[in-house]
Amino acid sequence: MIFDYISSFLGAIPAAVIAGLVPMVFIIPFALFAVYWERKVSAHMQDRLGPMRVGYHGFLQTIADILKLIQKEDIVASAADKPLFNIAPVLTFTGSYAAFAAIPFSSAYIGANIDLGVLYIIGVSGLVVAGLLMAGWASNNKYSLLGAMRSAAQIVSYEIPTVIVILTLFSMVGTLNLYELSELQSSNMFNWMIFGGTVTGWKKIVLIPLMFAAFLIIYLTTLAEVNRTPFDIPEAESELVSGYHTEYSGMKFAMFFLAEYANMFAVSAIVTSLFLGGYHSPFGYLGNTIGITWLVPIEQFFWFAFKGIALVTVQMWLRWTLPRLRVDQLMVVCWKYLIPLSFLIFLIVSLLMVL
Amino acid sequence: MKTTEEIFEVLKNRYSEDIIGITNMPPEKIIDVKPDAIFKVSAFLINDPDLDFDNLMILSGLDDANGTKTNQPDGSFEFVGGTLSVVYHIESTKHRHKLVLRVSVPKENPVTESVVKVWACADWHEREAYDMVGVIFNNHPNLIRILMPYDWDAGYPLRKDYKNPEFYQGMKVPY
Amino acid sequence: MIEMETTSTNLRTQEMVLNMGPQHPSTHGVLRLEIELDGELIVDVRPHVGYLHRCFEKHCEAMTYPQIVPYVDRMDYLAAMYSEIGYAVAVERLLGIEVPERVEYIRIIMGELQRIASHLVAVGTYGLDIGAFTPFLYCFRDREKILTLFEMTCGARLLYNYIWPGGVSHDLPPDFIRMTKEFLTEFKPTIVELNNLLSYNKIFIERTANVGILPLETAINYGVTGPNLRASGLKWDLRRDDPYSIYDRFDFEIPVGKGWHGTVGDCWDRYYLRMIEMEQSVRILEQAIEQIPEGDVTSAIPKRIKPVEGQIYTRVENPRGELGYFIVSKGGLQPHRVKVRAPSFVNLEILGELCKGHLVADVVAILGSIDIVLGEVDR
Amino acid sequence: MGILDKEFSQENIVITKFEDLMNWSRLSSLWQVGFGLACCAIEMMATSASHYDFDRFGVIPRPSPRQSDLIIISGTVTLKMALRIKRLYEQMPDPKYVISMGSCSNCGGPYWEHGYHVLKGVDRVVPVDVYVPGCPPRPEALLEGLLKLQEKIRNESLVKKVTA
Repeated sequence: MIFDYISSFLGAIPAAVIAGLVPMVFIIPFALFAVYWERKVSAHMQDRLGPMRVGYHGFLQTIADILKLIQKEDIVASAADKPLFNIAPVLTFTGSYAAFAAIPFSSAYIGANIDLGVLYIIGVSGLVVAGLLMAGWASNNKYSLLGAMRSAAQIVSYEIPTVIVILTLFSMVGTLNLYELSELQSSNMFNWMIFGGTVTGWKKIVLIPLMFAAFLIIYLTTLAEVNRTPFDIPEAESELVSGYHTEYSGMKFAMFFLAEYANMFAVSAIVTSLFLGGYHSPFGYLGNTIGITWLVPIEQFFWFAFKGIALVTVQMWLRWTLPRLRVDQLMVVCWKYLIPLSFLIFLIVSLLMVL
Repeated sequence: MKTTEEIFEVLKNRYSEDIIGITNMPPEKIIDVKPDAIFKVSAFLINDPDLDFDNLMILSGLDDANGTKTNQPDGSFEFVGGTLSVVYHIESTKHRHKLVLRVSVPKENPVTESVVKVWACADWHEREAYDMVGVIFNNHPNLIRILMPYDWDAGYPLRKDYKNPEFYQGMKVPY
Repeated sequence: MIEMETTSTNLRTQEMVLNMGPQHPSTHGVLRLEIELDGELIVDVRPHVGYLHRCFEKHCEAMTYPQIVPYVDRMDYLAAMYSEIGYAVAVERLLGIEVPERVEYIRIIMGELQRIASHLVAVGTYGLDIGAFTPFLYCFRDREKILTLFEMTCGARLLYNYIWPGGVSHDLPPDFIRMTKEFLTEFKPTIVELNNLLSYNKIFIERTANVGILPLETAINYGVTGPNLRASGLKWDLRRDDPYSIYDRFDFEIPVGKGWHGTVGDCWDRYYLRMIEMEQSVRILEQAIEQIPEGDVTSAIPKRIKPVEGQIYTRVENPRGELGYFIVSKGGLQPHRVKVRAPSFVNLEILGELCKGHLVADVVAILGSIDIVLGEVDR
Repeated sequence: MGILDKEFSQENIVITKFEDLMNWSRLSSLWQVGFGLACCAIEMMATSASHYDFDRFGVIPRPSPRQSDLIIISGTVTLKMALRIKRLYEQMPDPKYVISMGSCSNCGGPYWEHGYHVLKGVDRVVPVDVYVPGCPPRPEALLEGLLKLQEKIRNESLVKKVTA
């Protein structure tokens, strides 16, 4: 989309660079805001105030944090595997950043409108696992190693139910293109996939509970993929100090940190596009009503960001409420409950579609 | 429920040679036991159904400071001879009676028997007694220092004539 | 517990030694654990203590009896009032003196308030170990109210030097009874809130039930006391079984572990017992502030404490278990020897036994449920 | 210290403004090592908890020393622990700050005379920026210590001070 538009008068390579930088404009402020938001949300849940002294109500807190992290000494332990140690945070950040390429922020902007958009995002997120494993191994620290092993096992297992749920949707709509998927859920709230999509009649009534279950499953599994509580065992603070990034300091740690928050938004964005109507408004658009058509994509972007941030807030809410699971219980949840359940939903939905 | 005197009679009848006597330390009464007999006496105390001393409340090592005091030129002093004691406070959670045993060993050769096999909680107490006053417990599974650093070589701090070293690993110890 | 695969026994593997602490977020201070791991399964846990050894017993030999009280505070800093009660009772029994009625009541009020404060920290940090951060802050918020009560009584928040052998340093402030009543009415709903937030949380139960089971025989043989022993099923509370002060006048229950969500003596039992004990403490407090008589509080404090030659071992029920003082007097102004039976010191010994065969994550769950205070372990 | 540490011989307006920004970011985001020693650690926890709320000043506990800027020595430092504290301090990346909280870590506190196993002052092993007196210091005192530290950081300079 944007790439085609720019390359028409600038040529392919500059267009690629510019199109690649655009998500950065969104991600960096979002990550900064999310860290601040998390601290505020948690503080208000805990009868505290959270950051107050840095800027108005601590609004500049995360900017100070990042500026400070830039100044910090960059320690590489002498026993660490230096090349891997240095690549790991970059790889992790790349993985979560690349996922943004296929996310439709609004009908006018999608980085790369590829036909296998969902699969691409799931695939490229796999880079994060490689990054975490490299970080854990290269740190030469037992806590990091345990954390990395746990996160690899966790992410690999939890991708299975995610993909099965996506397959369910595929069997319903027949496309994996996120843009088309979003367009299918347009016009009103009851066309959202969580309410059974554009299917009509008795099938829709049967589909609604199934789709709700599928939505919950994919929300849980994506929660596990970004290592948030109650699935935050790879960086379980009370057991493994801080897991795979125990040995990282300064800017490299900041990259892990940013990647984590970017990832939180990425998975929320996927869930939004798949189930919650993507960038579509639940009510209709102001731009259409008053006849200013260029306002519509902006409204759409607003709705997309709103839905994404709402889901991120729920993730935070869960984090500050729930204890964490143990590593074997985590696997039990995945293999004994989520995978059979998602298969069952897949089967029923496929049968319904054949009927 | 038995008094110390009754238990003393029972023990005296069974281990006549190894029980030295009753000492009165008001408000407590202590039964003195020979060092090499403490293990079998305590094994009897826990196994006998009428006594059933299943709980070791506390095991303390103490320096009796009853040797001859010799003053050193630098103002410190030293005890030559004398004894170290180990005091066992035990009770029965079933019969609700208590007993105090004491073992005294000479300071030159402070060796006694371990009771870890009788009361498992004696493990750390005995390590502490070894660490603090330097009583050696035979048959203890792992008799090493517990509170002080493992490489502490300046002696046993709770002995009355303990002298603190000037430096430990390059850090000045006195104020 | 996870059973090892039979195939893995045939393979030659090497155990990994993981060193946890002295600086670690969930060792509750400066405890060092040497954990031998086979994958994530624990083969052995060896606790190393002594990182906070502050030479309490040596100080006792150089101080007079009243001078020791501040050092007693610093031993179990989460239950300083209770350490003082234990020491005061020991010295009074050694001297054979009686204390006025009002002093006994003040001591019980302070002791039970301290028990609630200490259990709140235990429960809160336990939630923190399991990964729930918010209950910890709720607990500290309520603990702050108790600290306010202590502060208006004796001016200190944490280490009080309030209960002296023979009495207390000065009388209660005028508003104290009213504010305690207010606190108790405020506090009762908080227990329900905490239960709903943490105790009955499914994940929390999954993490703690059937983990770290402590059988009763092992518990007694290892000398485990306090809530840990009661969770294993023995109704043993020194407030009732070896009475001191005036606990026999109050009507309260001694809860024991029932295996609510698993086996008797698992981590959840140990945790939940503390919740019930807080309710019982509230009950004692309600009776005590109703009955407290008027009177003098300093009349029985001896001018000079110089016991005759003798020795005594006295014990009280600290929030963590049996806190005992063994005092040997040779007739001087200073004790010849003071040895403390610290409940945490004895309770910590069981850790290696409990952890075998569990996962790394369970070490923190078990350690947190034992509830140790390192100041008391190392003294 | 990090980039541009004492690299310039003279101040100028750009450097001063830049310096202010850098100092501001350092003082606003002091992440502490989640590390407690003794009685004072409980007061430190109380300071982080709801009533006093360290987070207002941007102080959050980090479990790993690699990611923290501030270590609060909260309690009695024993000889056995001193070597570990030194190690911990060395593991922290520059710029790093130390608050010594409580009498024990300032000078040995009540254990100064007979404490055969107590280090009389943590400044014998690590450099200390701010001493907070008290046994234990109240949370307000610790907050005051933090403000003092912020004041100290605010006056730090990138410029090499040449003594005449």
